[in-house]
Amino acid sequence: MSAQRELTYLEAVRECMSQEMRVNQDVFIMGEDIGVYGGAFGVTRGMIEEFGKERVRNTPISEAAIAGAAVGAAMTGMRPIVELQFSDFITIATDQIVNQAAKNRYMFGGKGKVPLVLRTPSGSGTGAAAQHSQSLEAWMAHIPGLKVIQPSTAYDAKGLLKAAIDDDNPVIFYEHKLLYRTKGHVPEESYSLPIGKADIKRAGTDVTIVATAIMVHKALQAAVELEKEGISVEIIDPRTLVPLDIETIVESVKKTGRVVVVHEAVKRGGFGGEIASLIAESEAFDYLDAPIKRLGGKAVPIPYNPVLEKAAIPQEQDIIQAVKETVFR
Amino acid sequence: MSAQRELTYLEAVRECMSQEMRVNQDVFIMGEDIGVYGGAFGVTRGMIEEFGKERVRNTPISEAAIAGAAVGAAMTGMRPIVELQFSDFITIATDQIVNQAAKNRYMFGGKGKVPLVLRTPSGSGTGAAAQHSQSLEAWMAHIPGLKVIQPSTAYDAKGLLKAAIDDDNPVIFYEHKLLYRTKGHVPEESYSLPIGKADIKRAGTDVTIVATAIMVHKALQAAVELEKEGISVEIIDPRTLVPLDIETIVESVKKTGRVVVVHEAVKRGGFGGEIASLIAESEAFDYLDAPIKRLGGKAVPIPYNPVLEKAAIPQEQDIIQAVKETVFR
Amino acid sequence: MVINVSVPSMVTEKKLVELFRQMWVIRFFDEKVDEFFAKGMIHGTTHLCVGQEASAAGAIAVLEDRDKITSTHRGHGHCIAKGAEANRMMAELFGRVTGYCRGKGGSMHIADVEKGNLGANGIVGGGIPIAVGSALTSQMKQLGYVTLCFFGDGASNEGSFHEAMNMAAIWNLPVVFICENNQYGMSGSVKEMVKVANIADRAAAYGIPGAVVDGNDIFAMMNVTHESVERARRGEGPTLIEAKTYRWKGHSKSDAKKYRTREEEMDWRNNRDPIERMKRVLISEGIFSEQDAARIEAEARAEIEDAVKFAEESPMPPIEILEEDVYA
Amino acid sequence: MVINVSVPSMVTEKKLVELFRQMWVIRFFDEKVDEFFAKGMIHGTTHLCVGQEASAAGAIAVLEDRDKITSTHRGHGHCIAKGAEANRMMAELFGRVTGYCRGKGGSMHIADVEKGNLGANGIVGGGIPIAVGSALTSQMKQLGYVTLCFFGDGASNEGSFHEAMNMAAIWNLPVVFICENNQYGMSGSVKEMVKVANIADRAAAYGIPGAVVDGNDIFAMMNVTHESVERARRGEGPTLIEAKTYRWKGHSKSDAKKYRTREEEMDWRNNRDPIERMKRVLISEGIFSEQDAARIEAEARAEIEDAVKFAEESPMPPIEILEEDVYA
Ligand SMILES: Cc1ncc(C[n+]2csc(CCOP(=O)(O)OP(=O)(O)O)c2C)c(N)n1
Ligand SMILES: Cc1ncc(C[n+]2csc(CCOP(=O)(O)OP(=O)(O)O)c2C)c(N)n1
Ligand SMILES: [Mg+2]
Ligand SMILES: [Mg+2]
Repeated sequence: MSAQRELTYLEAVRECMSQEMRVNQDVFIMGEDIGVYGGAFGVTRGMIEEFGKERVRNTPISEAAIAGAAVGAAMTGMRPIVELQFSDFITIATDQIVNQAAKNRYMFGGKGKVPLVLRTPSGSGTGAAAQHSQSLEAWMAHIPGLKVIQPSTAYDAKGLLKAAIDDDNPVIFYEHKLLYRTKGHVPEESYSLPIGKADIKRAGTDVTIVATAIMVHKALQAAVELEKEGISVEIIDPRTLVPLDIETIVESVKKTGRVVVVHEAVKRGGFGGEIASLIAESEAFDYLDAPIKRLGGKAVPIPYNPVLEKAAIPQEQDIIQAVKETVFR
Repeated sequence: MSAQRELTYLEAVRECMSQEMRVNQDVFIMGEDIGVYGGAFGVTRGMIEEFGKERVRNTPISEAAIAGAAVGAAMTGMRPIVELQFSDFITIATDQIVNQAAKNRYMFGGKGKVPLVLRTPSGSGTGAAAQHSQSLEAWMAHIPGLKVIQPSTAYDAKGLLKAAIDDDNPVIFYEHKLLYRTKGHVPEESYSLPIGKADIKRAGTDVTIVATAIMVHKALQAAVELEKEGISVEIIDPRTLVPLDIETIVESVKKTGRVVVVHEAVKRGGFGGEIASLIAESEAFDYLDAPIKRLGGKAVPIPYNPVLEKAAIPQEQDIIQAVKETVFR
Repeated sequence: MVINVSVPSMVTEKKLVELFRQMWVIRFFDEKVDEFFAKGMIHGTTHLCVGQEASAAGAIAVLEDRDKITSTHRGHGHCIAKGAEANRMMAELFGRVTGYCRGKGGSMHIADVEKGNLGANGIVGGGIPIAVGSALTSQMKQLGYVTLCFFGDGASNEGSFHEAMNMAAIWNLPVVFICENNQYGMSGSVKEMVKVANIADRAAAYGIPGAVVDGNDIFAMMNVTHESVERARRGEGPTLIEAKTYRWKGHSKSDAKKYRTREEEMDWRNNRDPIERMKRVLISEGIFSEQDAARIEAEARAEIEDAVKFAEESPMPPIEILEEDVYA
Repeated sequence: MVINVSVPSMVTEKKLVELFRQMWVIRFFDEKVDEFFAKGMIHGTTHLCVGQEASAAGAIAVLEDRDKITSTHRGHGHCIAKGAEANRMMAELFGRVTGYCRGKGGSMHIADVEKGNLGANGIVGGGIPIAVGSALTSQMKQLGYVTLCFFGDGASNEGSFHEAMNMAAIWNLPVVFICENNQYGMSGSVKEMVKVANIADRAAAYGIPGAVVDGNDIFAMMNVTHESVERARRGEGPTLIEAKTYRWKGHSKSDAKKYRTREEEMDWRNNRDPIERMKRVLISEGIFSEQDAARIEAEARAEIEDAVKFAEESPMPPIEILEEDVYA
């Protein structure tokens, strides 16, 4: 039964790229080791065999040039997908993404467009330590001209990646390393999910959790535990940070009166502050029965040791505790 | 009378550097055009004449190497000050600042230290357009291992820069272009202001404005207008974003019950979200008589035309209006 | 440096006269801008290419319309040479809605995408990888166009230069890199900031040809660029051309020029003025007369006066456009 | 490649024997790590330098204690050669608090600041500008030390390489760049990713000497590094050395090695093993016997077994240290 068809998150990303590349010659992918190696996480495995090395283009280890070449190609009619091996390496491509891709069209008074997708794995949990485990999506979300996507499921990944490829603007597409192997229902046919529409991953009445990426799954687990204690949790996954579907969040908070915002990124300066503030500025403010709670990573670089690594970011227990503090205030 | 001694913000920065360089041979400054040219804004003018070209070191146009060389020099016993010509160019030095300087000590388990100061002008208002006018301090404030300073007056600039130079950690020191020519009282002798201590720039009772950098001045102007209408404004200048003196802010909000947070940086994902959220999470929450208001830049690259440029960021009138909305809610 | 008097065979006499006129347009444009900045009439900053007209005009002269360029902060010359209208450029500097960027870009961001100018760039070295991407499109879609990538001597010390050159080299892309070595990157003398005699020597690090050319000799510029462009068009990959030239004015609007001598400036002005040199050649080759030259100069000057008028009479952008153009 | 049998004169026989032992320690260390990763006993990832022992050991052998190095993600060899203890390194990979980084860094971040190892680096090319900064300290404070900067062939395509090389060149800094060209940057063959025959050819772009050396010949490594280090110490500036070598193992813990052939691997293993080559020379030069060699090998193996024991018996870091060490 096709409704039962399951893919991993990683396969969903690959399937989307392959389907788009079959129908649109302008779409191609470039990045380090995406050819026979299949990419550091295996996302592009098998693609060079189907599409050849022109369209699955192995690059030198030159992140600034990779991003910049994608900008130039996008401006002149291609629709490049860049695979940036780890999202931490955006630190080498920052100028091209932030000063060029994001601003070109505006600086040029509305001329030209930069339809590029930068796909990149983020997050901790693999023991890769401080320079390979960051969650810097808040940076990109701060930049006018970029769109920012963070899918949490295979289904969302496929549909949102198609939307990103179809979009005429630069889109930063964060894939979470620990989600790559997670499975979910994914239709075979190509489909698109709207950029800017949050998803209610679980309906509930007592408290709203706004969670992104892997935190969606930790929140779902927490919700099961909390339900046993009679707390009904609604979980909202914004899916896209820019544009952000604040309406769906506000509606939920008006209903529940309590909210916990959780992400893996360092809490200080993380996008949770934006979400929390938007809620506080919205009509939901008057419905709040408890202060808005934020959970995020500790203010430390991600350590190597697995116990420390886990402790650096919110876990299921932290979410449970935060919800209880919010509910039993 | 020495208490009357006035310097511009720019002179205060220069005086601090010169005084520190006189007493400490390990301190030196490197950057583009800081020699006979005196730096793009004239901050280092005259310094090469006093200290020579070894210690006022003109670099090639190589921001990654400048930052990286500063990291290496700092790790081995120097105390470099980097002048990054425009803060937008941090996009080329991001890896060295964020992945190296900020994380070295932690990754190495507490060994080594990176006492460097990166001084850089930020903000709009000079007509330099989208790639030379950004306010990206929220990025740096999100990174554990960095300290982030944003002085708004000549007095603060001198004292905080000394603290930054004396600090054993990498410090990002944002200077606002439009403040360079503003004057204020600055003692001649060397002095240090604590990193992590907010300053109450104006005392008041009805509403708290938390403002940074140039917004401190716009808020002060707004306060004068508001006073005429009987609204007493307290203005808090955090001065340092990391570490942030949230206590002083919370105390003020508990007193006034109303708060407006204002910065020049794009509102979406700006550090105002962090400040607003911290207030909402604090004991001040129960004292709030109105939702926390944030003002920040519009979600656009900074345009060239001066009218548009001004409209892209909060102005005195916007602050007045926001305060009134908060007070007369 | 000697004047290369070999007049390129690939252009008509008419085109040569047109190029002469273009150089004057470039010069008058920038001198006018200089004047306005000195008077505080223009907001922001600008970087003038007075003295460097030949490298822009000469290199771009050999392109086809479909070919593309990427430009720099010092980009007015490139822009005019690639076919932009002086009036819309001037309007942009005046921040008017009729400007190339609707007043949103200013001097550092003028682009003329339709004409194949992918934009000036406020980031030193920022345009180099973009040119590589444009060349990639040409190669992948087999469009046959070549991308000319301008940057300065100072930019050749940016990492983006290195990464982009290598990428273009290994992929054999149809891009021609033109380093306009005007001896300084802001205040940094190339002698101090680079330890090789020529920036073009860096081509050796990428396995591509490098060529040094007198950038104030428009004929030499045309010849060497033509050769490199045709090479690229034939699929033989990139070339790095270094055009030795000089900027007469300061780096940007305020520059005391302490890092160089007035004598050096005078030497370049008096002995290597690219316009004067072209004029002498065209006259000695019998292509036009001294009077023709004077008339053309006057026409160019008038064109700039018209541009100023156009700019001054153009409306300011309405405030509503502030939030437009962020997304396509 | 021929074996360079000129045994360097600047080292004693005792030191040569010690270096032989050191190469075995490096190899056994990495083979052990490989085994643990294969068994899933170690968290994270690692990059093994098996087959590349001579470039690390040989280059560092000619340094003085006060000299410094910057290393890479493939840094265990550099670390051991610069005097780190195998047990504290192994403990680090086990994530133990007794490790060099208290378990916070892991394989990619081992540093030994006291011994002058400024750290491995998870960012390709990230250490190159840092080495330049370290050299700047030496020059400014007239400390007389030299910094050896290791990086791979792949890293030579990063902008940081370019910017740092140029800066070191123009400032004449006491730094020696050693590119360990092991033929691949992850899956990218240097033949595909670079269009010049030798990475060392890139030295020409900076006006500094470049040298190609057989990186699997420890004697050649010592000789060329010695010369470059002494040159740097004399204040004559940087050198770029390219050590041609090969990594026997995959890039990191999971690598199907589809981008190269088993024959190529076997050729390097069987015909250019740096340890085997050194052994043959030391025996033929009468420095030790076959039996001595076997004994040393066994000792090195035992040292690693001890290191494993030390690591296994070491405590995990207490959770309280999570928030320590962020700021000095
Ligand atoms: C990344 C970056 N660094 C520094 C600057 C400031 N800046 C603008 S132009 C310039 C000099 C550029 O020199 P060069 O490349 O030789 O071009 P020229 O100005 O001589 O035409 C500098 C330092 C910048 N805009 N971008
Ligand atoms: C900036 C950056 N880009 C990419 C990577 C992923 N990566 C790690 S090692 C490596 C290959 C490096 O090749 P090379 O410099 O030749 O060193 P080798 O691994 O061969 O020793 C890559 C691509 C990284 N860690 N950092
Ligand atoms: Mg120049
Ligand atoms: Mg390699």
